[in-house]
Amino acid sequence: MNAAAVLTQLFAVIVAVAAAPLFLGWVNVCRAWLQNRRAPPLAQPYRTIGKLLHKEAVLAHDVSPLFRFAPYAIFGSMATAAAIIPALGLDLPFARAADAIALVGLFATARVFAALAAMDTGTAFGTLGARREMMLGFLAEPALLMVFFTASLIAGSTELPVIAGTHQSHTLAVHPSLAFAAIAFLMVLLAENARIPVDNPSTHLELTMIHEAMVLEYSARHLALIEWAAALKLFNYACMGFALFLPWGVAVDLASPPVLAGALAVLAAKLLLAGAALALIETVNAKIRIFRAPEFLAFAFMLAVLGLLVRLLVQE
Amino acid sequence: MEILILLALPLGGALLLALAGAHRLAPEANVGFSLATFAVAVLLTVRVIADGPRVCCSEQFFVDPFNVFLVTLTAFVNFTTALFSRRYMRIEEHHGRLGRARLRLYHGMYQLFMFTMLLALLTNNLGLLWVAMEAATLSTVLLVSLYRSAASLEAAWKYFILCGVGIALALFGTILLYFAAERVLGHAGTDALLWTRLDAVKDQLEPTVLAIAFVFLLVGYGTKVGLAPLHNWLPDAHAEGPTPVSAVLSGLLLNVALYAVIRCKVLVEGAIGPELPGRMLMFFGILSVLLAAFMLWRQKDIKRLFAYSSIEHMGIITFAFGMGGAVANFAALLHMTVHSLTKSAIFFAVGHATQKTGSQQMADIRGLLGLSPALGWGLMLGTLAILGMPPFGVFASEFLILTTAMREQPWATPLLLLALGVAFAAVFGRTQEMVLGEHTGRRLPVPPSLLPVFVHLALVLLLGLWIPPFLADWYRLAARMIG
Amino acid sequence: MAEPAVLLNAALVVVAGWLAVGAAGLLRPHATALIARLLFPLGALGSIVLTAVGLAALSAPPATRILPIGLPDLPLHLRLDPLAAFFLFLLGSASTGISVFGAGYFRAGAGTSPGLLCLQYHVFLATMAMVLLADDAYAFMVAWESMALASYFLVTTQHRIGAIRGAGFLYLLLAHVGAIAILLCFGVLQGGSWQFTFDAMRGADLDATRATLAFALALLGFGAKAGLVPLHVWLPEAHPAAPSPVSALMSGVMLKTAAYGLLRVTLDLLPFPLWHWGAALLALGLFSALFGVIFAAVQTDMKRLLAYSSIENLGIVFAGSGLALLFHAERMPLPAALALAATLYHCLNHAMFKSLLFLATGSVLHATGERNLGRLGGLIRRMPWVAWTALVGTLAIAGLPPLNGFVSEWLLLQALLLTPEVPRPFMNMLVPLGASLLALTAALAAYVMVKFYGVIFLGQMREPALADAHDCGRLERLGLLWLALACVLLGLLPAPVLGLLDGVSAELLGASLVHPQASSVWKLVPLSAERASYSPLVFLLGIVALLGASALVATRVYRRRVRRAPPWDCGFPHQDARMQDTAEGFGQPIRHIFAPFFRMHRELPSPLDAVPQYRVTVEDRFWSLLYLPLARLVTRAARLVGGIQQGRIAVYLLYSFLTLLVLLVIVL
Amino acid sequence: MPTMPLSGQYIHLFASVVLLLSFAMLAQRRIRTLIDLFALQGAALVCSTTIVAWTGDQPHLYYSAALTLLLKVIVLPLILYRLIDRLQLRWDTETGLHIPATMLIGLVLVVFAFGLAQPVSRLAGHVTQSTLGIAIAVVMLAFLMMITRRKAVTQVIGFLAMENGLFFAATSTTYGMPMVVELGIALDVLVGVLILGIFFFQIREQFDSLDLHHLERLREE
Repeated sequence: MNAAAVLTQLFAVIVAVAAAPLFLGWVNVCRAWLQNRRAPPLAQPYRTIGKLLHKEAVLAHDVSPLFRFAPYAIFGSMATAAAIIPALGLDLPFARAADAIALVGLFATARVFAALAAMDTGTAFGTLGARREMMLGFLAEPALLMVFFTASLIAGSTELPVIAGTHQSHTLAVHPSLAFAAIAFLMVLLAENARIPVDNPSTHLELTMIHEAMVLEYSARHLALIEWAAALKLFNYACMGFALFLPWGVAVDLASPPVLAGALAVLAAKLLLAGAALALIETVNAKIRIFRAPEFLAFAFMLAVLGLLVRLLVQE
Repeated sequence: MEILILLALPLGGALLLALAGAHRLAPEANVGFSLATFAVAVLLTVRVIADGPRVCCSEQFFVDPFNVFLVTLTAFVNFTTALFSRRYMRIEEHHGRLGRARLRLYHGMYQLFMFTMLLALLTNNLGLLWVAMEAATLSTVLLVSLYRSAASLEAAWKYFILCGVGIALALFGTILLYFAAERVLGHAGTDALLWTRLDAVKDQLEPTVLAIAFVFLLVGYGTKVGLAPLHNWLPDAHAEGPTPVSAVLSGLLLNVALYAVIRCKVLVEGAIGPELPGRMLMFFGILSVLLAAFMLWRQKDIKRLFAYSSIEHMGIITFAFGMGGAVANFAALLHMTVHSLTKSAIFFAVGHATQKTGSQQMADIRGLLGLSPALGWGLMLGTLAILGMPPFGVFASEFLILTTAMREQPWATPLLLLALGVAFAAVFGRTQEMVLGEHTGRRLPVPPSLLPVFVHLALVLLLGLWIPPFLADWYRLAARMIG
Repeated sequence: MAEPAVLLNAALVVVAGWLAVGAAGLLRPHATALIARLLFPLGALGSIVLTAVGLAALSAPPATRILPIGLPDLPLHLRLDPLAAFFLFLLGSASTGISVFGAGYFRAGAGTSPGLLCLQYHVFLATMAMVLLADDAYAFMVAWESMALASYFLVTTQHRIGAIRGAGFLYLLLAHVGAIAILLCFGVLQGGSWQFTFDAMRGADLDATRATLAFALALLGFGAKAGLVPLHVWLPEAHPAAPSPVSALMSGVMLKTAAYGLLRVTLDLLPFPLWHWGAALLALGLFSALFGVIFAAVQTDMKRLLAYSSIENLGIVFAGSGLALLFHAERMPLPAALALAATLYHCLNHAMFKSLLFLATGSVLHATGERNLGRLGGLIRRMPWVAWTALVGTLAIAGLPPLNGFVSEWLLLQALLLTPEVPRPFMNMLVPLGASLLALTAALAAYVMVKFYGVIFLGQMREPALADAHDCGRLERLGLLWLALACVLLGLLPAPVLGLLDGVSAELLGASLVHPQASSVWKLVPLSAERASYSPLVFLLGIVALLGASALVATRVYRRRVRRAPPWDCGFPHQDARMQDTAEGFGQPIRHIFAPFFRMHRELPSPLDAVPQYRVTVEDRFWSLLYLPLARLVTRAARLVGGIQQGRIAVYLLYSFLTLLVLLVIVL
Repeated sequence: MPTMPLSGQYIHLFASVVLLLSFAMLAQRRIRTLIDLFALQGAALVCSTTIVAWTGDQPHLYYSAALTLLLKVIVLPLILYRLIDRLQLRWDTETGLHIPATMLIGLVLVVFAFGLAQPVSRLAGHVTQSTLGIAIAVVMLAFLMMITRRKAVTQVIGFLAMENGLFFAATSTTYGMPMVVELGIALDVLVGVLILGIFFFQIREQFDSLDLHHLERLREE
C-alpha cells in the first residue's frame, strides 16, 4: 500500500461525500420537473446541511451519550461504505478490507445505531420509527445480500471490485439471473432509502413515516450528519447498482489523472441517468400502506433468491 | 462355621425378640443382632476372599460367588434397615400408630425374616430353599398387616394368597426337579436336591421334566420376584406395610426370590439348553418393565410408586439374566446390588417423609427440601439414582444391560428405552414436586435417621465410579457360573 | 510448547480443583462472603488455567490417559486432542468471565444456599470439562448426564416457584431422552467390536445404514441438548428459570457441548461422512435458526428472548457443521475446513456474547427485580457499566462488523457460496436457499437485539421504581468487561483465531486453511485473496477515521452549543413512559409476517368495555402438535395398563393360572 | 396292557378318589361339607401314601403318612371347623362362576393335566407312573376353586387342597421328598393355617364379614 493509493482512496471518498447531496438534489429536481412543480435549487441539500450545522443543538432531557454518538456512527459507516464501493476505480486499497457481505453489515450497523438512537429518546414516535425501520431492514438486508450473491457466483468472489471487473470483461455475456437481481436491487434501493412507494421522504405524516419518525428528535449538526448520511446512502446504493449491473467505465487503475477524469465523467453521466430514473419511478408510483411494505420487500427477497436459483440452473 | 453363626444369630434374635420385643430397648437389640449378623457376614466375606468358596454341614450350606455378595448385601441392608427402623418405629409409637405388643411382633418377625432370607441364600438344598422362601412369606405377612387397618389387611391377604399359591407351584416344580434328579443320582435322599450335585449332572437330567419343572418354578418364585403379570401383590404389600418392611421387601426379598429363580435356571439350562428359559425370562422381564413403567404414570401413593419401580427394576434384571452371557449376567448382578441399596435408601427417606407429612399421598407431600434438607436431598438423589442417572451405580448396570441388549436382542432395546423414558418422566415429575417447592409438614418427636440413606447412596455412587476388584471378580465368576 | 500429557494432566487438575472448590463450599454453606470472595475467584482461576491449557493443546498432538475408575472392563479413557482443546478453551475463557461475575452476583436468598450453589456450579463446570475429555462411551455418558443433573439443580435454585419446577422437570426429561439417544448412538457406533472406547469406534466397521442410524441418534441426542427444533421446548423455560450466571453458563457453554458431541461423532467417530447427513443437518439447523429468531422477536421476557436467540445461534452452529459434513462427504477439504472453522468460530462467539448478555440481564434483574420487558427501560442512565458492555454484546450478536458475530457469519456465508461447486445436482440448488435463510436469520437477529437493548436500556423508564436501580458491583463489572473484551478481540483478530482453529480442521478433515503467503495478522483470507478477504482492523480504522473526521468537522468547525429540552410531544402534552413502543409492539410485525409459525390467542376489547384490554399470547405450535399429544398418548396407555390391576384377588389368581397354562403349553 | 400289581391298582383307586373329591369340592357350596371333603381327601392321601410306602419299601413315607393324617385329616379340619363356628359361617352362596361351567372347565383342565403328564409319566419306572397326571389335575382344580370362590375361607380350603395335590405328587411320583424338606413343608403349612386363623379374625373384626369383595379396595383406578 503506497501513498498514492491512499491518496486516490481518499479522493474517492471525498468525491462520494461531496457529491452525495448533489445527487439527492438532482433527484429532487427531476422529481419536481416530472410533477410539474417548480424545482428547488440543485444545491438545496447543501444549503440545508449548512444551515443545520450552524444551529444550536437541542437534545431531549436525559438522552444517553448513545443518542449523540449515533449520527457520527451512521455517517462514518456510510462514508466507509463509499470507500468500499468501486465507484471510480477497481483497485482501491481499502476495498480489499471488506467485501460485499461486510458492506451489507456496514449498512446494518448504521441502521442499528439509528434505531437505537431513536429508541433512546423514549418517545412514542421514535420507537415506532425504530421498529418500522428494523422491520424493513430485516427484509431488505437479506434481499441485498442475495443480490450480491447472484453477482458473486458469476464472478466467483464476494469482493466488489472483482465482481465489477468480471462483469466489465464479459461485455456480451447475458446473465438472466442478473435481471432478477437488478429488479430486486431496485426494490431494495427504494425501501432502504425511504423512497416512494415504501416511504415518502418529503412528508411528516405521523402514521406512515418511517425514517423521519426515527430522526424526529435530532436537530442541528446531528440532523445535518444524518441527512448527509442519508444522501450518501442513496449515492452508495446507486454506485453499488453501477458496480453490479453497469460496471463499464469504472477505471481499473486510477493512477493517471486522465483516467481519473474519465471515470469521473462516466460516473456523473450514470448518476444523471439514475437520478432521473429514480424520480420517474417515484412519480409513477403511489406510496403503499405501511402494512404492505413487508410484502413489497418479501417480493424483492423472493426475486433475489430466484435470481440466485436461475443462475445455478442456467450454469449447466 | 461362620455360616452357622450367621444363621443362628438372627434366629436367636428372633426368639429373644419374640419374647422381649416389647422392651424399651428392643429396637436397640434389633440393631445389635443385625450388626452382629452383618459383622459375621463381613467375616465370612473376608474368608471367602481369602480362601474361596466353601461348604459346610455335609454340603447342606454353601457359599459361592453367586451368593456371597448377596449374603453380605442382605446382612448389610438388614443392619441399616434396623438402624432406620429404630427411629422410625419410635416415631410411629409416638404418633400412636403402634402399640408395644405390635412392636414385639415386629421385632421378632423382622429377625425371623432375616433368618429365612439368609437361609434361602445359604442353603444348598433346593427343598430347603423352598421352605425358606415360604417361611419368608409367612414371616412378612404379619409385618405387612402390622397396622391392622383395612387396607393393610387386604394387602396382607393378597400377599399371602398370591405368594402362597406361587410358592406352592414352586414346590411342585421342586418335586419335578427331584423326580428328574432321582433318575440320575439314584435314590439319594437328601443329596438329590443339593444344588451342587445337580449342577454336576445337569446335562443328564431329563429335558421334558425339567422344562415343565422350570415353568412351575418360574411362575412360583416369579410371583415373589414380582414379575408381571404375577406382580399384583407387590404394590399393595409395599404400600400398606410399615416402611422398614417395604425397604427389606423391595431391597432384599425380591433379590432372594430372583436368586432362587436363577439357581433353578442354571440347572434347567444345563438340561434343555439356554434357549427356552432365556426367552421366558426375557419375556417376563420386558413385560414387567413395560407394565411397571406405565403403571408408574398414574400413581398417587408414594410407596406404591416406588413399589412399581421395584417391579420395573426386577424386570430389567430378569431380562438381563434372560439374555445371559458374561456381560449381561455381570450387569444383572450389579443391578441387583445397586437396586437393593438404592431402593432401600429411597424407602428410608420415603418413610420419614410420610411421617413428616402424615400422608402417603404424594399430593400431600410438598417441599421436603425446606422441611428437612437432608431428607429432601436423600429422596431426590435416591430417585435420580434409581432412575439410572449417572454417576450412580444403577447407570453402570443399565449401561451394560442396554448395550448388551443392543447386541443380543435389538428388538428389545426400544421397548426398554421407552419404558425407561416413561418411568423417568413419571417418577421424577412426582419426586420433584415432593422434594421442591413450598413445604408443609410437622416436626418429628425423634430426629429422623438419615445416615443409612446417605451411606447407601454413597455406596451406589461408588459403584457407579469404581467397582472394587474383588466384587468385580465375584460378579465375573458368578456370571460365568450362571452362563 | 508443553508436552501433551502435561496439558491433559493440567486439565485434570483443574477439574479436580473445581470439584474441591465445590466441596469447600459445602463445608460452610451459608458463608456468603467466603464463597463469593474466595471460592468463585478460585474457580475463575481454574478457568484461566483451562483457557491456557486449551490454547496450548490446540496445536499439540493428542494426548491420552487411562484412569483406573469406571467399569471394570472399561476404565476411564481420557483424550485431549485439538477438538477437545478448542472446546476447553471455550469453556475456560467464557467461564472465567462468568465465574468472576458470579463472585459478585450470588448472594444469600430464598433458594439454594450459596454453598450448595457453589458446589453445583463447580460440579457443572467440572462435568462439562469431563464431557470434552472423555474418550469412551461410559465416561462420556457419566459426564454428560452429571452435567445435566448439575445444571438441573442450578436451574431449580428458586424451586419454590412452580413454573421453575416445571421448567426444571422439562429440562431434565428432555436431557434424559437425549442421553438415551446418545447411548443408543454409541451402541450402534461400536460396530460389532463391543468395545466402547472411542478408539474402538474410530476403527469400527459400519455399513451405510448403521452409520446413518448412528448419525440420526446422535442428531436426536445432541439436538435435544442444543435445543434443535422440535426438541427446543425446554430451553426457553429453563434458561429464564436459572440464576443469570447459570443461564450464561448453560447457554454460552453447555449448549456447545452438544455441538462438540455432534462434531465428535460425525467427523471423528463415524467412519465416513454421507452427504445427506450434512443436508439434513443444514436444513434442520437453518430451520431452527429461523424458528428461534422469530420466536425471540415476540418474547416479552428478556431471558426468554435470549433463550430463543440461543436456539437460533445453535441452529446456525448446526447448519455450519452440516455444511462442513456435506463438503467433507463430497471430498472438498478446503470448503469443509472453512465451514468447520465458521462453526467453531460461531461457537466461540456465541459463548462470549450470549454469556455477556445473560450476565447483563442478571445485573438488571438484581437491580430491578424485573424480567418483563414491559416494565423496564432507560437503564443506561442508571447502570452505565452494564448497559455499555451489553451494547457490545448486542452489536456482536446482531452480527455487525467489526465485532465477532459478524466474522463467523461472514465465514459461514463464504462457505455457503462454495456450495454450487458441490457435484450433486440438487444440493447445489438448495444450498443457496440456505444462504437466504441464513441471511434472513442474521437480519432478524439484528431486529431482535435492537428490541432487546432498546427496550431494556434505552428510552424512558417504564416503572418509577426503576429510578432506584443501581449499577453492578466491581467483580461483576470485571466479568462483563472480560466478555466484552473477548467479543471485540475475536472480532478484530479473526486471522490468528482462524490459525488456532487450524489444528482442529487438520485433525478432523486433514485440511488446512492457513496459507502463509496470503494471510497476515490483520487480514482474514480464508481461501484466496481474489475470492474474499476481510480485515476488520483496517475496516475499523477506516470507520474511526471517517467518524472522527465528521465529528471534528461538526463540533470544532461549527458551533458546539447544546441545549436540553423536553422531547417533542407532537402536540400532545401528556406523554408518559408507558406510551413508548413496547416489547409486544416490537413483536407485532413479526407476528404479522410469520403468522403460520405461531399459535396465537388474541383478546380484543369490545367497543363497550369500560376498561378495554388487549392481550395476545403466542404459543409454540410444537407444544400442541407434538408434546401434548405424546403426553396424552402415554396417559391413555397408562390407563389401559392400569385396568389390569383392579383389586380382585380372584382375577389376580386367574392371571397366575393363565400364565402357568400358557407357559406349559409352550414347553409341551 | 400288562396287568398291574394289586398295590398299583389300589394306588390308582385312591388317586381317582382324590381327583373325584377335588371335583366334589369344586361343586360344593356348603362350607362344612367342603371341610369334610377336604378331610376325606386327606384320608385318601394317607391311604395312598401308606401303600406307596409299603410297596416301595420307603419307611420314611410312613412318617409322612402319619404327619398327613395328623395335620390334614385331624388338625386342620378341626381348626377350620372351630373357625367357622366362631365366625358363624354356613354358606358360600356366591361363586364367581356358574358351577356347571366350572365343572366343564375343570374337565378340560384334567385332560390338559393328563396330557402334560404323559411324557413325564412314561419315564416313571414304578407303579406310580400315571399318578402324576392326577396330581397336576388336583393342583389345577384347586387353583380353579380359588379363582371361582368369593369367600376367604373357601379360598383357603382351595389353597390347602392344592397342597394336597402337591403332597400327592411328592409321594406318588418320587417316593416322597427328603425328610428335612417334608418337615419344613409341614411346618410351613401349619404356621400358614395358624396365620390364616389370625387373619380371619382380623378381617372379620375389620369388615364384619369374610366376603372377599371387601378386600378389593386396593387397585389402580
